[in-house]
Amino acid sequence: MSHATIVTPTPEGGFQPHTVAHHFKTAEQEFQAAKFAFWLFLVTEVMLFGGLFAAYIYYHGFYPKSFQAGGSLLDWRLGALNTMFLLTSSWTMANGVRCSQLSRRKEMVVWLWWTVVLAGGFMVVKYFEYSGKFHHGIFPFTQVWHPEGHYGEVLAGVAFPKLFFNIYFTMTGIHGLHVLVGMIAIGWLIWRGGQGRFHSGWYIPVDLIGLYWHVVDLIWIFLFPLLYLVP
Amino acid sequence: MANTSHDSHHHDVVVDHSHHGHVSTFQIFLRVYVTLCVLTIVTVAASQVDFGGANMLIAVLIASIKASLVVTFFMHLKWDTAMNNIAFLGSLLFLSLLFLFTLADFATRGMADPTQMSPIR
Amino acid sequence: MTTHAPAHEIPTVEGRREPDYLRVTKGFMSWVTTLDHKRIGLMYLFGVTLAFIVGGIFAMLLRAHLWNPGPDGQMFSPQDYNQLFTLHGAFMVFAFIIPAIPGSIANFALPLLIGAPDVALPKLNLASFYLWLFGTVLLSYSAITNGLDTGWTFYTPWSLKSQTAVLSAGLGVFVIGFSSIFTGLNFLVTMHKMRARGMGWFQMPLFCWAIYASSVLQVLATPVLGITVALLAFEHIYHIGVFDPAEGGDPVLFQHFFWFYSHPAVYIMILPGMGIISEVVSTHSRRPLFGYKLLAFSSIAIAVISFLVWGHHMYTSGQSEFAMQAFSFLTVLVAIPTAIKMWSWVATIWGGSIALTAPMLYAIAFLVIFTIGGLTGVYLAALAIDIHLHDTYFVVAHFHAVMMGSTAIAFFAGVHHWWPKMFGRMYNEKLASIAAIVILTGFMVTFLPQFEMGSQGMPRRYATYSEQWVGYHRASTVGAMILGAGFALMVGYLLHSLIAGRKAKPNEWGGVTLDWKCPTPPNLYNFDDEPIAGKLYDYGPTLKR
Amino acid sequence: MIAFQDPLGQLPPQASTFAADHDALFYFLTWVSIGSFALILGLLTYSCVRWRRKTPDQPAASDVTHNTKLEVVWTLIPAIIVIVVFAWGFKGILPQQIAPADARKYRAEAYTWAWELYHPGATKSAGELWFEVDKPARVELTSRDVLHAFFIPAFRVKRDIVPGFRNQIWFQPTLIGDYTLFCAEYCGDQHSMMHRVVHVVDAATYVKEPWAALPETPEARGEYFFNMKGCLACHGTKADSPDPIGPTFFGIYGRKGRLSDDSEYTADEAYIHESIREPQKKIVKGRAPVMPPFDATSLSEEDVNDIIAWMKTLK
Repeated sequence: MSHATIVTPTPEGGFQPHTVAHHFKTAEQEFQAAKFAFWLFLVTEVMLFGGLFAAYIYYHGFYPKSFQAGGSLLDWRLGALNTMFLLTSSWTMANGVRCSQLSRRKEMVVWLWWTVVLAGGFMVVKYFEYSGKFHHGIFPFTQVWHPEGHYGEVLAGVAFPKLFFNIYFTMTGIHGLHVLVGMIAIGWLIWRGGQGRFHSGWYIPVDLIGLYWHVVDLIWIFLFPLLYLVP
Repeated sequence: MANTSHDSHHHDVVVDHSHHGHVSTFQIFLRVYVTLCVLTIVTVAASQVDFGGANMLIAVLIASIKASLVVTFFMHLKWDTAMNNIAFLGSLLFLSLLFLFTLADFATRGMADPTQMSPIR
Repeated sequence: MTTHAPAHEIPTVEGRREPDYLRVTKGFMSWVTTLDHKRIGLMYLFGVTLAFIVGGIFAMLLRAHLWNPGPDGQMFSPQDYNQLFTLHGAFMVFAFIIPAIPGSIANFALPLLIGAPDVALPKLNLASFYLWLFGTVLLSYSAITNGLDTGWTFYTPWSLKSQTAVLSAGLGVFVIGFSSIFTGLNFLVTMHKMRARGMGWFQMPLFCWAIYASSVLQVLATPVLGITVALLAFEHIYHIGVFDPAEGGDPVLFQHFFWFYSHPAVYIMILPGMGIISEVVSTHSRRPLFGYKLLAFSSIAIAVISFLVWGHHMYTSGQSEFAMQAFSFLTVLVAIPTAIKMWSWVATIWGGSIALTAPMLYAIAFLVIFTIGGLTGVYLAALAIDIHLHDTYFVVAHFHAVMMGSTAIAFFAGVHHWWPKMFGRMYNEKLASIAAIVILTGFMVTFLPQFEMGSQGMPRRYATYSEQWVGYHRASTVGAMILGAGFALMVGYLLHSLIAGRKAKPNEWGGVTLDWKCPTPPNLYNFDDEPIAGKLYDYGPTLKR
Repeated sequence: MIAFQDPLGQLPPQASTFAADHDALFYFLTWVSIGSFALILGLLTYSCVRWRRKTPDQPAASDVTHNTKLEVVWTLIPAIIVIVVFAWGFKGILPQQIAPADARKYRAEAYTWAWELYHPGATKSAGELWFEVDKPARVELTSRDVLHAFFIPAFRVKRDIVPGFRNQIWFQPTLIGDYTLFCAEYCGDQHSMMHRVVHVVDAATYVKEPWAALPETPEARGEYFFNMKGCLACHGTKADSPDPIGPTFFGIYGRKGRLSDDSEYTADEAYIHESIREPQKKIVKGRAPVMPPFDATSLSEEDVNDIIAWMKTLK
């Protein structure tokens, strides 16, 4: 019951061969198993964020005015900029995966670099957005905005305005955490990819982290209009 | 792998050059990317117009179109196995059940008796 | 992956080509770092049994407390009693029942049943085990330091006001949740990609179908529990207001979220149990399962419908009439696939060649108790009746019939069924039969009075109670002690068999599924030769007289 | 409808108009359950006796592995039964949802771990509830802190009390007698002490407003309030009562000690009065500020004085 399957890329040099894990019969089986497993993992991500979206819509129904007031204090320009960052990074990621499938090592690394840089841009904008809110006394979960001034005016008299910001911080915070994890994972891909680890014979990690990255983008596609535009 | 010899620990080395996944073209990705950018502009533009109760619906609709483009092309689901499609679409189905039933409760509360579960504030 | 020693160094055991998985490597480290699904299964078996014992001790203490109606003359203060029932629930649900069958039995038997060398993702499998361990340690830490008195359901706002260790316990539940997700995910991939040559979907043993259905639930529902517990933690620390009415939240939303997971969770618990019963009933009656396809589909039907019924925990909460109506209708529908399963098992036994072995006795105990649990579930699904019975001992008795009397007993049926395969040794069958009968008796004595009390209106989670229920409570306490004795006896003879049990036959029960076609105990990669699946449940030679 | 008898004699008395309907379905299900259980147990026993394996290689007696007709039948029969049960149960709950317009308006405010119960028109809360027989009553339910539930088994009614929301429950008592009101939703430490007596009385008794009647002596009244307002959840009355939350009242009058700001206090009448009305104002050192306040709708000035009078007797 014991064997080893070694997968090598098409003739191009500088790549490391991959040994198929012991309990799989073929590289195809290993690939399909990993891919199916990862889709199931993405299912859990969808359900996890789905709970947050359900809470958002639930309370949007409860307190439409509060959500309107809170949403008007978020800067949709920054949100739109971040949307562009993530959309573009999604595109570069897709190209990175494509290059790994074609054993184009250097091109792949460049595309992945772009992805990380754009994700970094996203985080920088997020940083300015958050610190802008902190400046006005809107801290994650503990909010002490000044009763006078713009924030005080907008939020005066609406029911439970903190609820909107708490949901905003929870959703964008957990999403931001996913971006960070993604950046680390893509960084690892760049490192291993540079060593010639991924090629047409074996590119599972690139493919899977790519899927993950697209889901991060996917969630933001919904977060952006719901938090910044609709209220 | 049907190895019936007693010396079953001998490693049979199999070299495999197979391609597993679908390789998309650069053009498709570029076209999808441009469409996504256009849709982002559309959703921002739409948000500047007040459609009343339909605001949320329109925003979610555009977001769904964008999301399905990402899933179909960037994530290769169009060319992926049936089971991966079922898994992902299934999650959306069950998520919509969570939404549907939770919101159905909220939306229809107090229909028989308005004093039932009426908020105090 | 572990690499093999070269062939010539392998010590040969008579009649086997390879050493079995228990002996292939030695030492503590070879166990705690193993990627072998069977060893991980055994570690789970050991772990969940410990959790079961801890939860069981809590149960016996709280039953002892209820000997007197109180408040004078009781063993504990009400606060301590509240902690006891909470910890009993939390340990039994999260640390025992949810991981028990998937973690131990399915981990061990599922790859064997489908003829695979291992699960698809062995490293993830080991990670699941350690996540479970970490979560259980966190639960124990909460129990030891500050206790927990929220009830296992963590209902807000009490769980926000409680001074006990809600945070660490919540984190424990969160972590165990991820263990459960990864286990389910792993099994789904394994069944999809690792089935033996010749095994189509409808040649899969029914245990696999049951695990399949419950894995779907694990993957889809558990993340919602994760986010709910995370929000609860934020609420607890920062008062974000999502579940706290004082901050604008709606406690009913917490209930929706919680039960969106926790109702499917009861099927995560019972479905694998049903799967075990299918295998045991078939093997020990020498009959293919009656109505195989209907049984397989009924597992899937239960899984799907179970997602749509969570609102039946909330009939009295003030949710809308429309929601109640929808939830009630969907809830009664679950009874149909459940009834199908029941009849199929009975029809499988009918006309079989019935060996009243220990696993079969446990399976019969399951059938008897599950009938009670299933039928009383219909009471609770009916709106008008549930209004009266909700949050009474009737509910307590009903879900113990399903969880303890069915799932736990199915788990033990599975343990007895695969014990010879796991260890290559047999337990004392006479003692095992006695234990099965003691446990069945103990169950009836404990919980039948609780059905009575509940119908009379005795609310659950009461530290003190009215004089009129003294007799029922005392009977129930006596029953709990009988149950405790039965389980103690079981643990005793099982441990004894490891040291002094007779050597098991290669195919102790004459089973015909693939798990009985590999060596006993199995090799590291299970089979000597790649198994090829033939006709399922083919007792053929024995059928022709 | 066929009248199903109670096979096990297990339900409480039928004291409201909802009870008979509820019980009919309950008994129907009980008969169905007894029937199905007996059938399954019978089949199992018969099989195990008839086809018990006597020799190790005994084959199964039957090789039938499926029978479409049988499978359809055992799917359809439970399906029909459960759909009947659903419809019946739904029909039973509908009248509970909408209170008649002429129902008398009661109010119940739950808190950890007692009830403030207001009779129609009353501004002051009572310890127990009185209902007139055959007259519909509607109870408005609110909670000050956590989830509770209003549950009277004899009336077959139950409704959760969700903080932040107003709920209501209605029923029409039909049988004169004393019943129990329970809190059915777990609410913490003294959850099991949140029960109260519910009286169903005739019209002649009802018009006398029996809820206004209190014990004769001030000390007895003080003890009555102690029991009714949930004080006993945190305070003992004996020298050796455990006191994890609040102090025992044994010998409390005149006790001296230190407050959280290290100033001294003496538990005199003014101090105890303040501790009941505004308990958060002065916190004894080492105690948590958890006691709820009791305003004049809950305890009048005389009531507070009665409690103090009773406290003086505890030594």
